[in-house]
Amino acid sequence: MQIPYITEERPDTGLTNSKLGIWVFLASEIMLFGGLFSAYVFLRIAAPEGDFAYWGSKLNIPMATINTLVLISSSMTMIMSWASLKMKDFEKYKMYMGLTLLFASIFLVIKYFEYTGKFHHGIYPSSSTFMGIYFTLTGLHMLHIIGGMIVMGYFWLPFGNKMWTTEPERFTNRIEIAGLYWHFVDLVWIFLFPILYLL
Amino acid sequence: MIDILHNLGLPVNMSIQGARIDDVNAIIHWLMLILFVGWGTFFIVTLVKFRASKNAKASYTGVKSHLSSLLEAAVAVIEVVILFGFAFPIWANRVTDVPASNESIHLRVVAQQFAWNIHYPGPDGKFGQTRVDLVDEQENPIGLDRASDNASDDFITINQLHVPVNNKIRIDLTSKDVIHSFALPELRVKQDAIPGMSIPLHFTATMTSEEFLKTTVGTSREGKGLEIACAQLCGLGHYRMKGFMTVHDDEGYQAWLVEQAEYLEEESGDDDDWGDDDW
Amino acid sequence: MSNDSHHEENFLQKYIFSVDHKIIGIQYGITSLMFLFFGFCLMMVMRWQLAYPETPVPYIGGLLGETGILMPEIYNMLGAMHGTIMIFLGVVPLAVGAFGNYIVPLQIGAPDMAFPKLNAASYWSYFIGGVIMLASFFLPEGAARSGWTSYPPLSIFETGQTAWLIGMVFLITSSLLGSMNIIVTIVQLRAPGLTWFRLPFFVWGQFVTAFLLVLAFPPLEAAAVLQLMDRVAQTSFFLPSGLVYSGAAVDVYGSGSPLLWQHLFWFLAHPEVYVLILPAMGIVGDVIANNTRKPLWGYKSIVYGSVFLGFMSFIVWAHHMFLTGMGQAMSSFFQTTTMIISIPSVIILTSFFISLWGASIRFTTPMLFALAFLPMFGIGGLTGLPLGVGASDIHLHDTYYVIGHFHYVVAPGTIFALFAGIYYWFPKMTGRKMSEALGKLHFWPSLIFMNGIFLPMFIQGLAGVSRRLYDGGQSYAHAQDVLQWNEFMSISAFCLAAAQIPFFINIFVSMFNGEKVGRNPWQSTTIEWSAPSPPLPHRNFENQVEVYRGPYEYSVPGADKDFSPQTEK
Amino acid sequence: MSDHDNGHIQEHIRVYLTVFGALAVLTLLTVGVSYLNVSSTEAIFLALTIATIKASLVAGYFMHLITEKQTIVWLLILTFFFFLVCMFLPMIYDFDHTRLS
Ligand code: HEA
Ligand code: HEA
Ligand code: CUA
Ligand SMILES: [Cu+2]
Repeated sequence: MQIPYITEERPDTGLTNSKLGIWVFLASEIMLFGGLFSAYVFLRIAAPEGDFAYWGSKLNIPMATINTLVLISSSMTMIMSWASLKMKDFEKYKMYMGLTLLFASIFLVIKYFEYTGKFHHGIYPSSSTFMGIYFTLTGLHMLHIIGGMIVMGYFWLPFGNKMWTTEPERFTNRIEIAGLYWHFVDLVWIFLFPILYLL
Repeated sequence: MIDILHNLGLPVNMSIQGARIDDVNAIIHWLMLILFVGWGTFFIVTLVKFRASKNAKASYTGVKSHLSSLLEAAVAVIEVVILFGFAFPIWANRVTDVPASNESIHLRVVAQQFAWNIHYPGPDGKFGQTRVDLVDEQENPIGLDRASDNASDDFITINQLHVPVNNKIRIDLTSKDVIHSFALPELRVKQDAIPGMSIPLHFTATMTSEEFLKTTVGTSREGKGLEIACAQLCGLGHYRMKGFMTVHDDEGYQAWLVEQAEYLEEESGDDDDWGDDDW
Repeated sequence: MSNDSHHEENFLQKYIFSVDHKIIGIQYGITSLMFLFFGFCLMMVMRWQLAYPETPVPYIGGLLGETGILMPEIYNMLGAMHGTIMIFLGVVPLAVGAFGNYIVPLQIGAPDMAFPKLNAASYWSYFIGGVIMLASFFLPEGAARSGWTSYPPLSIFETGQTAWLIGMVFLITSSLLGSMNIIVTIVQLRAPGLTWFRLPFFVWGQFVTAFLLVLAFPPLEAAAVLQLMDRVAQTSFFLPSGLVYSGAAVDVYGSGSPLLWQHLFWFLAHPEVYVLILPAMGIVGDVIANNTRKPLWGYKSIVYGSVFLGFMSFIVWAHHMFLTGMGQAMSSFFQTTTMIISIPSVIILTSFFISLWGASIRFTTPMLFALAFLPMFGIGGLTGLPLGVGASDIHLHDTYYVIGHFHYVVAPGTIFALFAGIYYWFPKMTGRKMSEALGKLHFWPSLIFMNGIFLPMFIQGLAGVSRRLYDGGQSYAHAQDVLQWNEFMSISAFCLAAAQIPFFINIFVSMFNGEKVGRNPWQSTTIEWSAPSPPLPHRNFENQVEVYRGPYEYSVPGADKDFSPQTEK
Repeated sequence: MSDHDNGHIQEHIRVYLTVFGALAVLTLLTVGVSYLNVSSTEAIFLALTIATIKASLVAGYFMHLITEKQTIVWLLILTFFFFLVCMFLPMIYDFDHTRLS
């Protein structure tokens, strides 16, 4: 007996195992960031009036805006790479996946400059509660980006995508799953951006 | 009704609030006991009656009636009664009927590892300011700013809580370092002391310490008075974070206040290092 | 995955780094039993100190310092680690990791878990977390010493907490991977014909449990990360302004809140206690149906009850925090939800009881443990009620009453159910039955001594004796009347330890010399019994199983035998 | 979705590009709005509304949620409910504690 429903969908649920698996994982991720967001609100209420806004104004909005756009673009190229596989166009897949990785790296580089900029001004997580939660949230988000890059990098490199020739269906599914994760990371940023930088 | 619990270890109650808390406690324990005995009897009867050696063939359907749903509903109803009849009102009394300063004896308690600092407002009934930078573990544990308004007559005792009987007592509870829990088992008072928060609690004692001591005659705790216990793990000295409590009659309390005021006088007399010569 | 069972696996692949759910289940089982044993040993050292304060601990005193006397800081370490180890390294891995892993795929007729590699990753993450927790005893800082609840600010000032937090992150990751796997396995890999209401109750218990773990654990992970930041990066998420610690103002930004931790912690930890009980109820349900030779009474209401229990468990957490200064609205809300959550437990328990009526009860060892579970959980659950009512909790909060309450549900409750599970499924794992005589020798003393330990706790609790006291209450006046119980409880605990010896012997003896049995020694109906014992590596069943009926078709009128397996037409 | 033909996919791609455009515009919009001089409640409301719209676009189209199977939708509804419960927690702190000061 083999484990069923790896590539084909189970008739009554209409799902493959990995599709359901990633969604359950994302559900737990929602709760992880849920816990942190609720901590953010909690701390904001507990802090003296205006404290969060004051420290928030020290962040660099233009850089973050660019980063938001970069991340959205990477989400778009990610879905295009999957669509290319659907159209059996492997070369295009390579290109779009490469672009996704590129955007992800740009995001990290910009974040690096943001962080070091803060450090140069003597601002560390311990500088204030806001800065603490800022570094924690963005740091954790960054870890998610790095995790995603490792997985996508693996599927981009030759030894990771040789499955395309043997089991194209399954490979396409894997990219879809990786994509779901990547969009989720994007989605988290969509909330992080206003609550940290704009409010 | 409470006797059964008293016999099981519930200490003598000596506060107005405590009586009602004991009532709920007794009612719930009765409910529990009845359920447990009921179910337990059923359990044992079935075990004996339906053992394989006696009843070789099991019945596929088993019990047909749905009496049990009734029973479950009954449990739910009793719980509703307990909640609305007792639990909510008692809680309301606890958190919304906190007496104002002028209609009660108002104290502050500042917990720390591993002691209870009790801050009395003095004759003016008003507390002075406290400041973190003034804290000095030896001489000024709560950082009272003697220069601030109303502070000059304040006095602080360590681990000694004195209150009058039959008076509303209000305590504003906070902590300097970690979370402690201020417990007076005989008065059914318990409240976490959380740093950064000041939480009010209130009670009215119905017995003086002396009267209480009489109730302990003949038991293992004979001769041991009332104590403040710490109920929340607060470090390695948690187990010995004990304070003492004395409930006076009114004259006794006044006398004690006068005595404290005299100490204060003496201490502020030599201002270079006050208190030094007393100990 | 490449599960063609033809290619030869070497020893390491087969027994250590296996991806077969059965091997992983057994790895989980052995590791968690060892942790349970270790947690038990820690507790015995504590109980020695409680009974005979400040006398040198016999035999192992030398490990505790020159005098052999347990010091308060070590007592606190042992307490915190006893709680942590028992819950996160003992019971959850045994109930979910071992039984969930081993039995669930078999009971739904699947060849393996849905993601075998994740499954192995889950075990190894658990293993690393466990090693970190254990290693923390040997670090210069020592182990965590602020209770398993790790309330800040204490946990931020005390040493030893960092290792605890890092260990927790690994354990949480492990649980998340494991429970994702269980959810997908149950949804996707059910054999043809196995509809939702044909699932054995054990599978339902695991299913609900997995949801609790997936959705409740992440907020604690978030909280652990925040606490880690407080400890290593000097942030002050949990530290308010104006703290003075050992004589000096604490040099942090401040403006945080200790209550934030409590909320996030109990947001996990309340669902967590149902994680401890639901798999146990599942085992009890299966064992009872099997040994009463009749279907579980009210199967559907049990299932709905447990789903409802799982759902409600997310909205009762603040009943652990009544005394943190909660106002009227919130305390009413949480008292009400707490009372509501007791109803499904009553329904489940009542159904179990009623299932006994009209039965033909076989008193096998697993059945004895399952039967004992009922009144023991009953006591534990019922004593939860006065804790759930704010007014009575004022007196009982943080006393030994609480300790008594939850030990009744976890020790003679969950632990007994897990023992039942071990005796019940041992033949499936090894092809041999455990000795009944030794089993009974294990059961009766365990039952007696468990009560000997935990019943007096209610008495001490009613007297107002606080928990986590190094000297067991010696120094407090109000404890004087009930102090004599300490020695009684400790002696019971040591006897309980002795009562585990037959169990220990039984496992080893039966593994090699037990009575050889066929596939279905208990004449059971559920699917796992149609597989060979032990089931085939990597595929479990010879052929794809098909399911024709509900889980507990015992004594069906007109059938030729008193059980009709799910896999038989 | 394995039976999509190329035409379908082409159509999807157009949708993806449109969504991408919308996301970019909304990002700029939310930054722009943050410079408006409104009260903090309004600012929070605006920022969160825009973020929610963006998030729904990503979830709905990039993650195909709008055509996703029942099981997953229910899973997410459940999760979202508990997420809200989690968000309910700061509120407890804010308005229902018998704390002074
Ligand atoms: C498996 C674990 C488990 C389970 C199932 C429960 C179940 C319940 N718990 Fe418990 N609880 C804990 C583990 C558990 N608890 C732990 C570990 C702590 C302490 C944590 C700490 O502070 O360290 C705790 C603490 C705790 C508190 C906080 C106390 C305090 O700190 O002040 C409260 C308060 O409401 C509470 C309530 C309840 C309630 C109402 C239930 C209900 O769900 C119970 C419902 C069950 C019943 C009502 C029984 C029904 C059965 C019958 C009626 C049949 C009777 C049978 C016979 C007679 C044969 N629990
Ligand atoms: C699942 C959880 C669990 C379990 C099972 C237990 C089991 C036991 N616990 Fe514990 N306990 C806690 C969870 C648990 N505990 C928690 C959370 C706390 C609070 C900590 C804190 O304050 O922070 C606590 C605290 C606690 C205290 C209070 C300490 C204090 O407040 O100062 C005491 C005191 O007596 C105690 C005693 C016991 C005893 C006698 C048992 C006995 O029932 C033990 C019985 C154990 C077994 C029967 C296991 C036997 C298994 C084997 C022998 C395996 C055999 C091995 C092989 C075959 C390989 N526990
Ligand atoms: Cu202070 Cu315990
Ligand atoms: Cu709880």
